[in-house]
Amino acid sequence: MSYSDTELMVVKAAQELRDGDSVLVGIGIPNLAANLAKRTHAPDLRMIYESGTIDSDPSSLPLSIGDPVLASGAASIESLHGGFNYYLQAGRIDAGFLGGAQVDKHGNINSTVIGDYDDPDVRLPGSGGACEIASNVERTIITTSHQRQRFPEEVDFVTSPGFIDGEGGREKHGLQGGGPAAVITDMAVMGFQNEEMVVESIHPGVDREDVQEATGWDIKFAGDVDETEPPTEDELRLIRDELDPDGVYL
Amino acid sequence: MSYSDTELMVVKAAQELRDGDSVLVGIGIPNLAANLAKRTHAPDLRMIYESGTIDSDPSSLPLSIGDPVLASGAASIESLHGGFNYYLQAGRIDAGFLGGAQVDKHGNINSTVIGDYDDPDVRLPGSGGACEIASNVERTIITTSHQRQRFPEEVDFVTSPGFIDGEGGREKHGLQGGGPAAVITDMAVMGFQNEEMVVESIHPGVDREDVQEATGWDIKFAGDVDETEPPTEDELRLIRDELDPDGVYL
Amino acid sequence: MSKVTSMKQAISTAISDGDSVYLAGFTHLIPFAAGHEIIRQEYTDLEVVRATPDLIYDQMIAAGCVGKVTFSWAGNPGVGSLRAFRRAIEDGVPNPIELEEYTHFGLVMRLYAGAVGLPFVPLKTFSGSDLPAENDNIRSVQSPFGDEEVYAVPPLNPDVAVVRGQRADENGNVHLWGIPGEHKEAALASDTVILSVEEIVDESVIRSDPNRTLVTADDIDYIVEEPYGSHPSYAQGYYDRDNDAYLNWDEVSQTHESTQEWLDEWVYSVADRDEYIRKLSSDRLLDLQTGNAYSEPINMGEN
Amino acid sequence: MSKVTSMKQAISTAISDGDSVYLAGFTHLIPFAAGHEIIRQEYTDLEVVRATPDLIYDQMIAAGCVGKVTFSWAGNPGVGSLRAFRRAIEDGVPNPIELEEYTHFGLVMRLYAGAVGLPFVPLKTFSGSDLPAENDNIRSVQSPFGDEEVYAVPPLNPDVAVVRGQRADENGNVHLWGIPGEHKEAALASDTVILSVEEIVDESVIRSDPNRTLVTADDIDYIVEEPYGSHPSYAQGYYDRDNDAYLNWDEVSQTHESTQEWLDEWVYSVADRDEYIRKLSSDRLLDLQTGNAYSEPINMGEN
Repeated sequence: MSYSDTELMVVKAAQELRDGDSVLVGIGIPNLAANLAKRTHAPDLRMIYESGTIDSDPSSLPLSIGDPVLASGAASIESLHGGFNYYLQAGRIDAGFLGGAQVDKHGNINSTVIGDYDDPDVRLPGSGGACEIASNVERTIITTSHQRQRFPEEVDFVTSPGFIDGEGGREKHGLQGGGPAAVITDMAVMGFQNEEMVVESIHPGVDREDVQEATGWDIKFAGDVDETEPPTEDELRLIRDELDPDGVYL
Repeated sequence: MSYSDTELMVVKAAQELRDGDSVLVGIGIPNLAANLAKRTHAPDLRMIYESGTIDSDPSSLPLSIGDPVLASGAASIESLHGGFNYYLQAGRIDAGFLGGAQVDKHGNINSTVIGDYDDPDVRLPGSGGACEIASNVERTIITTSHQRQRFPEEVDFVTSPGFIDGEGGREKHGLQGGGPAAVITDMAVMGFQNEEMVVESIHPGVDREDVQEATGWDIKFAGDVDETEPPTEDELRLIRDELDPDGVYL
Repeated sequence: MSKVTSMKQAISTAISDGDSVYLAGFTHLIPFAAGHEIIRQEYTDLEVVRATPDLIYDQMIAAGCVGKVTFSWAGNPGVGSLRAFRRAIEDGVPNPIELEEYTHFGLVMRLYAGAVGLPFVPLKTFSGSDLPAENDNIRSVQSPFGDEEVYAVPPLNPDVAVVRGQRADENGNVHLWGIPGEHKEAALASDTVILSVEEIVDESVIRSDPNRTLVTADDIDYIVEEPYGSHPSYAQGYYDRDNDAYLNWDEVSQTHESTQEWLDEWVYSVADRDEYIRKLSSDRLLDLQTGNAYSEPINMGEN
Repeated sequence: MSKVTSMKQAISTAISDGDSVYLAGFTHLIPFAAGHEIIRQEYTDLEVVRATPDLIYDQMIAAGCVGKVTFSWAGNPGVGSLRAFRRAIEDGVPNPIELEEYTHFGLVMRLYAGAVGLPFVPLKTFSGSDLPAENDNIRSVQSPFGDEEVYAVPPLNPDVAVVRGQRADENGNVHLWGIPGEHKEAALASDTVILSVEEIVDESVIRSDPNRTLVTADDIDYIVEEPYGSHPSYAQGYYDRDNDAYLNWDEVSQTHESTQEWLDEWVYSVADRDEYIRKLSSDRLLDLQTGNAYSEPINMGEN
């Protein structure tokens, strides 16, 4: 069964979630991934959105993190103050999704500016809640497309800290969350060893050179780097028929 | 029409409230006073209780600050955290009632211990929310019975700051509320001049010497000290027939 | 594995001698049944924490369960003082207890700091009072914006909290209405949480109104369905405060001996809350019934 | 004197050129009608503050009302970037604007500090990020209990806030359900507050459920009854988000000229929200209708 890059990313992102996790979900791939995990290996996943909905049970695909389907049938709804304080800062969230215009070798993310802060080439949306997710969640999962300008050795601006300057960087800065656990792109799945990004599996049809070419530094490959396992038919059917039947994000 | 000391105190305390005030009410005399004010000269009085009920509209006499009649029909209910933060600390309360085992010359109140803190003669209940009322409310109204041991020159323990050590005391301590505005006892009504307690009116049947005798320092008397005006028949009727028909506090 | 259990089981599994325990509830939904179970199980040396250590803490102190009280107002609300509490402090009967004292705001902010994971929280109170001199957990801190100094308190994270609500689903998503007090902060600050409710209801009831939820399943370890679990305190919409019980306690607790007799009759010789309630006269129960006054519903929309 | 008035009157009385203004609402109950009225009244040099300056701030920026944006995430939610916002920053069109930038948590905590009267509040974020270097209102502070350092932000007290809710009584006691965002903190932090609701209801409706109240009358200066006041955002239980409008804005705002044309048609040539809504096709309005899903009521008891 053929599949798109997005579908593969959704499936890989879903596999990063564990049953019983409280996960801070965003719109698009993260939302599809969380809902896929909940319908497969993680029925007790608790989906939490930045808008304050706790244990959402969306009856249809949410189009923004404030979609009413995330509020209807949720277990609870917090104000912004409550969600960020009681859930994020208090360390109640196990996993969270992040994206961004740039991700660097140490998993730091830029979603603020390309170029100089005071005279930017491109003004990006800014942190939103990304900095607090990156700081306080136990495992962050980064999803992004894999292009050289998106993977510089060092980001132009650290919006959301990964491992900062590498080993011991998070401890030095007093960050309670564990930092980036996985980076999932349209080419590969990467993890972190000694606080540096390492390719763990490469998607079918992509080779090492492609990944290196699309990365702005000499990226390391794990000793046992494998071909990424493709989505199963069940996973694809769930994504296409139940989660995003109109193909909004696929 | 004859009246009790308590009834006179209720009426005098009510007269300290202004229409439109948000008042932090306690049980007993303060509750009767606030409800009397609301039914007479201050129909837009907003009664707020330490338990977090905002603009309560009690259908019957509350027996504690957490009585369900204070919640039913209120405009809002805050948690303890919300009430103390959004209302008291933020300076949203105009007037508040305080009592205590000792009140001194500068309006400081002790409701913690008689004697030494670590080996008390009498262990009193402690501050509760009194310290934050004394600190943050614009005008506090103190009601207590008038006895020498209750009116020492200096309290054994400052639970709730009045003017602390006198002129400029509150400014020096950064307190936003205006401090004690009135002390209402079963003998007299006192105000403050230059941050020191001054007798403003003496109740019928009591003379200056009685007041001085029941006070632990040379208390000052205002130049125009009057006899306290007795309650009107309307006021007494409201108190007896509507506010406390069973005479719980009278 | 279901979290739904008996209070007996919940208390015996959750609490150990010497633990810090917060029985939440400010004037409303006070977990009296949990307190009685703690007494029956003869715990000792507990640090009991509570803004208002009222009758239930007075009973635990009289029973010898308590080594320390952390509090902000210790009285019999609307009635007078707590006699067992005072006997322990003034005379060391049945044992001396240590005190750690705050104002309501100070203690609530300690719980809040514990619930939100901060090393300290600033607050505007204590200045000009003698309390900071007696408690090293009340310290001043300067604002990094300008010269203003305010006081601060550190987080409080009790070992165990007992919190209440009117209704919860069997996962522990709980609705509370009326006076919320500090139930939420106590639940979120504590390591282990026992939730006791008047009714366990279908999950759809809770999820029909998520804005009413106090805390969610993830923060609840044990759930006890316990009608009248707050008597002689009250549960808004279920039963009123039994004011005679508060007045009566002022008599009962006059001496250590009369207090022990009351504990024998109403706690030690009673198996659980159900038996306690059945022991009350039906007149008394009927007097506590409230009529019905339903809230105007909201429409969440069919999404 | 009644506070109930029109949005036109409320805005013209409450706001002056150069004021700081917070239109509250995080993804839900965004006060679009108030934003359009600000544009119609041709305000200039406003400091507009908002966690998520989405379409409504993009429109105000394009209309030349804005001198400064204080924010934490500037995008078209679920769609892409804010083109007018970017034109102002990248090219100074129609005028350059100053930026003051936070994270969501940072900005919400500034409002909270403003609402609760504190000179600063600590929070766990910013560490390891480059944001503190660009914003002097983000400073570190050491805990008075141990060595831990955290960041802190000062209070934010806007001159004017516009907040929304589904229903309020004519005094301004307001119920909000669904996603509450920062409506409460914005109302309590600001000097002047305009409340806009879908419906004005009898006081007894609000008082039947005081736990649902967002803010009370004392904090509200003007009340506007304005059905569909949040379109194309949504009001839980009243109407859904008009997603096509968000997608369409991405087209409309491609150039400054096309943006002006849209403003001419949908803002400047429209008298008020009622006329705006009548201008929408009935198909579009019908698509936004939600079915009914009522909350399970609570019993407050007859006291």
